Amino acid sequence: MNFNGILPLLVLASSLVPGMIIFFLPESRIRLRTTLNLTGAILKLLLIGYMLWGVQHDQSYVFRYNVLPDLELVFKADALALLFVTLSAALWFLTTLYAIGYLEGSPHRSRFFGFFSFCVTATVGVAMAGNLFTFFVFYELLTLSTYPLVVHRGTEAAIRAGNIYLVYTLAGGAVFLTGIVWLYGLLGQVEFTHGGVAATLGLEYTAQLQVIFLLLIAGLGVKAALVPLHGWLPQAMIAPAPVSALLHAVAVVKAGAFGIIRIVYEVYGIEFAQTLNLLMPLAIVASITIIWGSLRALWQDDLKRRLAYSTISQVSYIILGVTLFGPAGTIGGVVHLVHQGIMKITLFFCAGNYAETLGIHKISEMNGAGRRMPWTSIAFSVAAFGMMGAPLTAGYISKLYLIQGAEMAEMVWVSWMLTASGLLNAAYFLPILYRLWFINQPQTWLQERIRAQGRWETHGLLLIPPVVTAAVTLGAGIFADTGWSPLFWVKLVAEMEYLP
Amino acid sequence: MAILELLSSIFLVMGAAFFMAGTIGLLRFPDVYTRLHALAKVDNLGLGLIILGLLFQVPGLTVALKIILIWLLALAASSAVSFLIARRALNRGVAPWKAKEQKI
Amino acid sequence: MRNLLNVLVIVLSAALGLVLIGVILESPSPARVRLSEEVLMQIGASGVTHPVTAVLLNFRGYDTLLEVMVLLLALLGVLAQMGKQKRENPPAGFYLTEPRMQVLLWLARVLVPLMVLVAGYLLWAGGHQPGGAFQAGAVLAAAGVLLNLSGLLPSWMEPAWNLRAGLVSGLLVFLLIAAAVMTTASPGLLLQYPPASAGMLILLVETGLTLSLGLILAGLFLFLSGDAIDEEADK
Amino acid sequence: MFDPVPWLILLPLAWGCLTFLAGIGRGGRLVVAGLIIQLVLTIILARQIVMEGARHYAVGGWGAPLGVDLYVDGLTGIMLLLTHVVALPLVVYARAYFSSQAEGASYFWPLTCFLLAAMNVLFMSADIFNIYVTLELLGLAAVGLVAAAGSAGSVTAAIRYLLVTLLGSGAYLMGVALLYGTYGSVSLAVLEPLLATTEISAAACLAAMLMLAGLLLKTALFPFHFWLPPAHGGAPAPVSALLSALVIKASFYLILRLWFDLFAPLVTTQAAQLLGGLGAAAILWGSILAFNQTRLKMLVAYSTVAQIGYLFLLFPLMTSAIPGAAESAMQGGVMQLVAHALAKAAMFAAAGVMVLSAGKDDIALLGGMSSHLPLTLFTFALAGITLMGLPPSGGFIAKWLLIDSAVSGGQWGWVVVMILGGLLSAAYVFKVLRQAFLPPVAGIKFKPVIRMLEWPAFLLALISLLLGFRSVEVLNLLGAA
Amino acid sequence: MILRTVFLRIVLFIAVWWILTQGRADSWGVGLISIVSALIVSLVLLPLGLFRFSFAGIFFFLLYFLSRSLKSGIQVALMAARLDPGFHPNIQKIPLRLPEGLGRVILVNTLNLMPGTLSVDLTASSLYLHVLDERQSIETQVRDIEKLIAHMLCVELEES
Amino acid sequence: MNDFNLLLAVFLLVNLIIALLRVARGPTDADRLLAALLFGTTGVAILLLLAFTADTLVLMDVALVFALLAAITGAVFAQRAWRMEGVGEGKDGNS
Amino acid sequence: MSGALIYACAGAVLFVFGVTGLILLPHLLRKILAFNIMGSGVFLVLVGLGQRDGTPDPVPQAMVLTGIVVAVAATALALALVRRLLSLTGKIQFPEEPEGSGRCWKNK
Ligand code: NA
Ligand code: NA
Repeated sequence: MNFNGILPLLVLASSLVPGMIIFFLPESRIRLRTTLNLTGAILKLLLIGYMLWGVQHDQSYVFRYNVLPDLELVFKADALALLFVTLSAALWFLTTLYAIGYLEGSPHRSRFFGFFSFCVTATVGVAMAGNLFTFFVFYELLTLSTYPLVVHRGTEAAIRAGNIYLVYTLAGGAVFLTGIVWLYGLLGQVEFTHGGVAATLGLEYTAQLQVIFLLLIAGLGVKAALVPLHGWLPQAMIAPAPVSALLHAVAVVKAGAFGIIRIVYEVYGIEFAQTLNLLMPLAIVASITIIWGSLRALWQDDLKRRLAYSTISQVSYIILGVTLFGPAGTIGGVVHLVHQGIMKITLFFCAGNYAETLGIHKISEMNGAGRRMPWTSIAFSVAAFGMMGAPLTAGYISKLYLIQGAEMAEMVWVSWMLTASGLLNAAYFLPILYRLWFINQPQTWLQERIRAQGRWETHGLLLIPPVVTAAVTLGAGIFADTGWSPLFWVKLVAEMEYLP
Repeated sequence: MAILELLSSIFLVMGAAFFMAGTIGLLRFPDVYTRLHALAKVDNLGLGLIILGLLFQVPGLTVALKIILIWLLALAASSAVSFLIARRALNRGVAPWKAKEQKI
Repeated sequence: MRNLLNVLVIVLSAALGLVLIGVILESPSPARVRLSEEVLMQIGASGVTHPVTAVLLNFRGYDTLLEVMVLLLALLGVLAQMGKQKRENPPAGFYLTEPRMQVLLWLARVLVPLMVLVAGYLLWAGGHQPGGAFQAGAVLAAAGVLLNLSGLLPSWMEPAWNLRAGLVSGLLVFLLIAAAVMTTASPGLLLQYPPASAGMLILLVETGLTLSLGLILAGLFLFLSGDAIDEEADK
Repeated sequence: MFDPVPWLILLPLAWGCLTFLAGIGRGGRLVVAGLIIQLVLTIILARQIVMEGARHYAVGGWGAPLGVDLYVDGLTGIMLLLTHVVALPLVVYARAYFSSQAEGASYFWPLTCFLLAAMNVLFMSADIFNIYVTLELLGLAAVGLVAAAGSAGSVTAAIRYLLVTLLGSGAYLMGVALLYGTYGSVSLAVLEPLLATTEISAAACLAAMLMLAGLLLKTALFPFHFWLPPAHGGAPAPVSALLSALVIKASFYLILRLWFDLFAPLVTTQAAQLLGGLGAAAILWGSILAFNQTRLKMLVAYSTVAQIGYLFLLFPLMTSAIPGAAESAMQGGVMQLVAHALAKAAMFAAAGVMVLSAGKDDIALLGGMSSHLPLTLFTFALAGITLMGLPPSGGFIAKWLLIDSAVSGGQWGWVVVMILGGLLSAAYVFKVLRQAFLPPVAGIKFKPVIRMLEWPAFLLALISLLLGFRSVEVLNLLGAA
Repeated sequence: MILRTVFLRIVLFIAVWWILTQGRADSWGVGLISIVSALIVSLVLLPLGLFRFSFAGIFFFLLYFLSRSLKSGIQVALMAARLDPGFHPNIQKIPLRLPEGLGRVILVNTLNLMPGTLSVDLTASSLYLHVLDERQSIETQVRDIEKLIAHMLCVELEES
Repeated sequence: MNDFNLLLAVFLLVNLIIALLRVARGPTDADRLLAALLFGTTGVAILLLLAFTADTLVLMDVALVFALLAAITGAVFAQRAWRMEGVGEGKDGNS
Repeated sequence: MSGALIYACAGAVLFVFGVTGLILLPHLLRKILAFNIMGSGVFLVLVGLGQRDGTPDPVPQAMVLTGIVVAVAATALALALVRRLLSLTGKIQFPEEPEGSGRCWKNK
């Protein structure tokens, strides 16, 4: 096997191996643990950088391993995979930094960082999966490795949230598996291929393929938090902030959304899916989710809960983009995969900062926090504007392409729905910004755990990650047309994979 | 030859009869001690007679000696075992049956 | 509910019985394969003349090997249980002087040597007529029981090394002969006795088995009887 | 060419004798060494099977029908390998276990050696009467081990187990008697062609029913499962692990053999569906009962009841006319057997460590276990992954194959059962895990445990997890004919 | 004396072996081992010098025994057959004159096979007998047998 | 002659079964112990008769072992079996 | 119908009695006895069917001998266990309900 084949494995190993070592490290080996964490994260970024370069120069990175005589574990670092891998790896690096600061002095850190690394490994596996089988393997691993993170605090509430999380995701996984095996039975293989493999079956299998699609989407829809399968997500915000950041921005919901992208484009093929009348129902579900999530977000006073409902809404933008038949919709959806990740992780980092520094958990407690924590609040504001789709931010680019896609697909109601959703986003984010900046800060904070020290309004490791991601949010919007923007890469993906 | 067979049959029938008498005694006698009398004496006599009867049928000396050996063993065993049972019954307080003042 | 279940069991059993009898009565005669003829044909090579012994110790000697293991296993189970119980034996020599015990004592003194002879006889007889290690072992075990009852042999506690060796001797001899045959006369072949020495080897195996089985069967009684205080002791 | 077959029979017997001679509680090291030798022998045997295919071995050189034949094929190879791969870590574990807890240790080693010897001879036997003897061996060894704990509960469980196993082998032996009476042989090699070529006799049918019923009883398939949980849940942990992982599988193995070889001409689709139905009931009912347990080891034991159910789904699935479907069903069933053995051994071992540390078998006392014994809890979780059938475990591959078979054969009912069963097993596995993440119950003080208790269990769990990546080898061995 | 006992025992065992194997010549290999084992066992269980006996005594004892046991069998059989067995059973205590040891054991066993008596207990000084008819004196019968046994075993009767 | 022996053997068997009924009925446990005696003598008699029936003299050995084992069984019964009062189903009738 | 078949039929009857007793009788010693009766039934069938054409067949006889030894071993183990149960609980019966089957619904 050549080096190119091993590269995907190395990417997986760069978090798996440190994770395993960390898991068995004694609690006191802080320095070694940190070193391992960061080395793994940096190594992974380097490897991915190399592959990014390679893919642009027509290299291919494929690893195959026979699990059963005619069933393979396949890792394929194609352009789409790399998009997701890059996002996860970069955000993992930042989240690791953040988590090191966030968990300083708290118990069970070896366990935490062990599962944290497993979780990222699973995400990378999902991203690089070359067939549905491999995808499923890592999709379930993701469930298993996130559960200990959700219940990490060991409180009754955390355990309850963990239970709900499990019930949803395991049931979803089971449904997903049924769909996969059924499809495998029909096709004899479940490889992700341009234009989809299902198309080879022809129309006499329409009914079966429709049911299978339903099963697959239902299975993925749980993690992607499609209404009505979203119930676990608001509960899971009980987890520590870095975990929430990971769940909402990088790992779990994205795995679902990414899976739907793969299903529509590379299993069914967008044209065949359209022929089978699968796209419209999916678009409707996505739209309902977008509106429903936004509406529910309006009523939440708990900051992380409001962000959670926002996630439900925003992730469905991706799915909506996928269902818009045409390149613009595709670009809008896929690029939002990246953009939403960057913006949402900023918001969760900031929420964590407020909670850790000042003890603020509720929106009603945020009055005047902008003066006390200016950097955090600036980052929060940038990301919130991005979420609303304000110009110069990454969110603007996503919305632009989505609306274009809707017009090209001649689905006018989608444009209206997107506009309405944008208004709702504003309705639930602007009050927060108003409280941050325009209401005077109180005499004392609820529970000021970290004192301001000069320029550092909080722990340095808590501050750097949100500032970086906020900057990227702006960068991705402002420099959207340059060669290093997510948009550029997504266009490349769309060109290479979807457009003839 | 016929006489030997006849003698054999007579002894055998007598033996069987004693066995039957033993069983009747076992059924009719009032307590464990009296029943032990029946078994220890009558059955062994029955066995002895049957062995005697069979002695007329043996093909050779060793066979004859062998069944006599068996008889001796059975005799020793049943005599010893009936003592053990009787003693155990007495030990456990099983009172012997008594005739009423007047005859039954 | 429970009664209903009982009735169900009885009805099902009765039905099973009827079907069994039906099948037995309808079984075609003769069977398709005539194994008894095969046994008689091969008996010359088996080392013994009695067909049942030939089957037990040569043709299906493998079964017998395993069967010794079954007995040993039962004994191990018994031993594992025994370890938990408090052992109380009557003081040594108690029975020898107790007048009531004299009858049993003398019965044992007379019968046990005879039983040793009978055991030897059965072992020898197994080669050409019914008998063999198992019967001989049973008689030896009975002798052990009698000795124990009469106070001549104390109940067994945790077995010491020599008793343990005796208990496994049958299986060990069997294994050693199997291994020896397998490494010399018939390389790589399990329990394949060369016809010339089969009789000798079988007698050797049987002797080991007799000893071991006698000890095991007696052990099943003697290990458990340790806390069985005779009434004599409390009178 | 060196033939490991006879040595795999003689060596474990020799270890049994030697450990008995060594004395009470002694001989653990010998058993470990012995098992390593045997593991090497099994690997050699497995390689021979893959290279040269199945083979007969005539004990005593007589050959069927006069003598006893052994038969070794891929499935035999898998069972032998599995036995040794599971047993070796378990005996290491047992040494550590009995060094910290003497209860049940006295005759553990010889009993275990004989138990493993019984497994070996059972797997290799090709003679239905010889199989009867091996069944009894296995049963008595297992009962002896269960009873060794010595409490009223475990003695009751042992008696119940003994009576059940005796009833089972009694029925089996009656079947043997009928077959011998009708066909005049007890050798599979002779009987198989006879049954296949002659017209089906009532005796053969009745024999099949009796033998299979007896074996089902021993396998503890629902509704015959009542005896299993107290026996497996009440024994010392190494014993529970051996029994749940291996002993149950032995009688199942025989059912497989008889069903698909000897009685193949007799079995009907309806009978297969019936077995599948019982399996389904076992999966659902066993899982629900497992979830409702308050004692950890009982939970694990009921989980065995449920997991046995999966094995029986392969009977209806094998009736499928679709060519690939039947093959996948067999492969899936065997994978499930192997994966469950590994995982259940790990799980019982881990449960034993936790109980030992907490001092009492109570799930409610597990709070804080996640920080006290993280490795053991991790072991439990890894084993749980296999039981749930989640990737990348061997259990997942098994479930994939079984579901694949059911889907392509159009038997959707079993798919639903398997999916539900997976979720239910998640429920009881996570019931334990979530408890372990809670803070410790007030007043409880965990005892420290030695490392050698934790690692063997972890190794087993890891193997069960990684089995998913080596299933091709397992299936290759299975396919070797 | 010792040699005589050992010799007699060997002869006895050889005879028994001969009877058991019905004189088969090929049996003496196993026979030798068996006889030696039996001898060892008997010497352990029954040390030399524990009792003596005379052949004449045995003869008279056997004669008596056979005749009386025939009578006893017939007696009980008749009892069983009669409508009214007519027994008056009771337990009687008989002081013993035989010294402790084999003699008493033979007495107990013999009485069990004799008419109307069943030994039920044995103490250091007396024998308890269950008799079928307490109106008949049993003492004389016991004394007769005691005498025969004493003669057979070459022991003196004690005065009671 | 052979048939005659067989007939007597059957007769003794019936005799034994009838006697067993009594033994089974008790009323004391001592009565049940009588079974050991009964089996010993009657069993030996039956076996010997059968041994001379079909020229199966081998049955003599069975009778021999039977006599020995019956003695031991009786002794065990008398010494050990009657110890667990109230555990078995039987109660002493007279005591 | 030959004499051997009578043995076999008697064996069938004993077997069924044994099975029924083993399942239904509450007293453990009776269960053990029932097991032995069941075993004897099987042995009779084995030997009876084996020689129904008149000639005695040594193979089933050998198998029965093996079977008897196995039954003896099992009986001994069973008795040892029952005895142990007696000394622990004072009873020769199973406790009312097998653990875990009945109570599970109440406990949760
Ligand atoms: Na096999
Ligand atoms: Na045998």
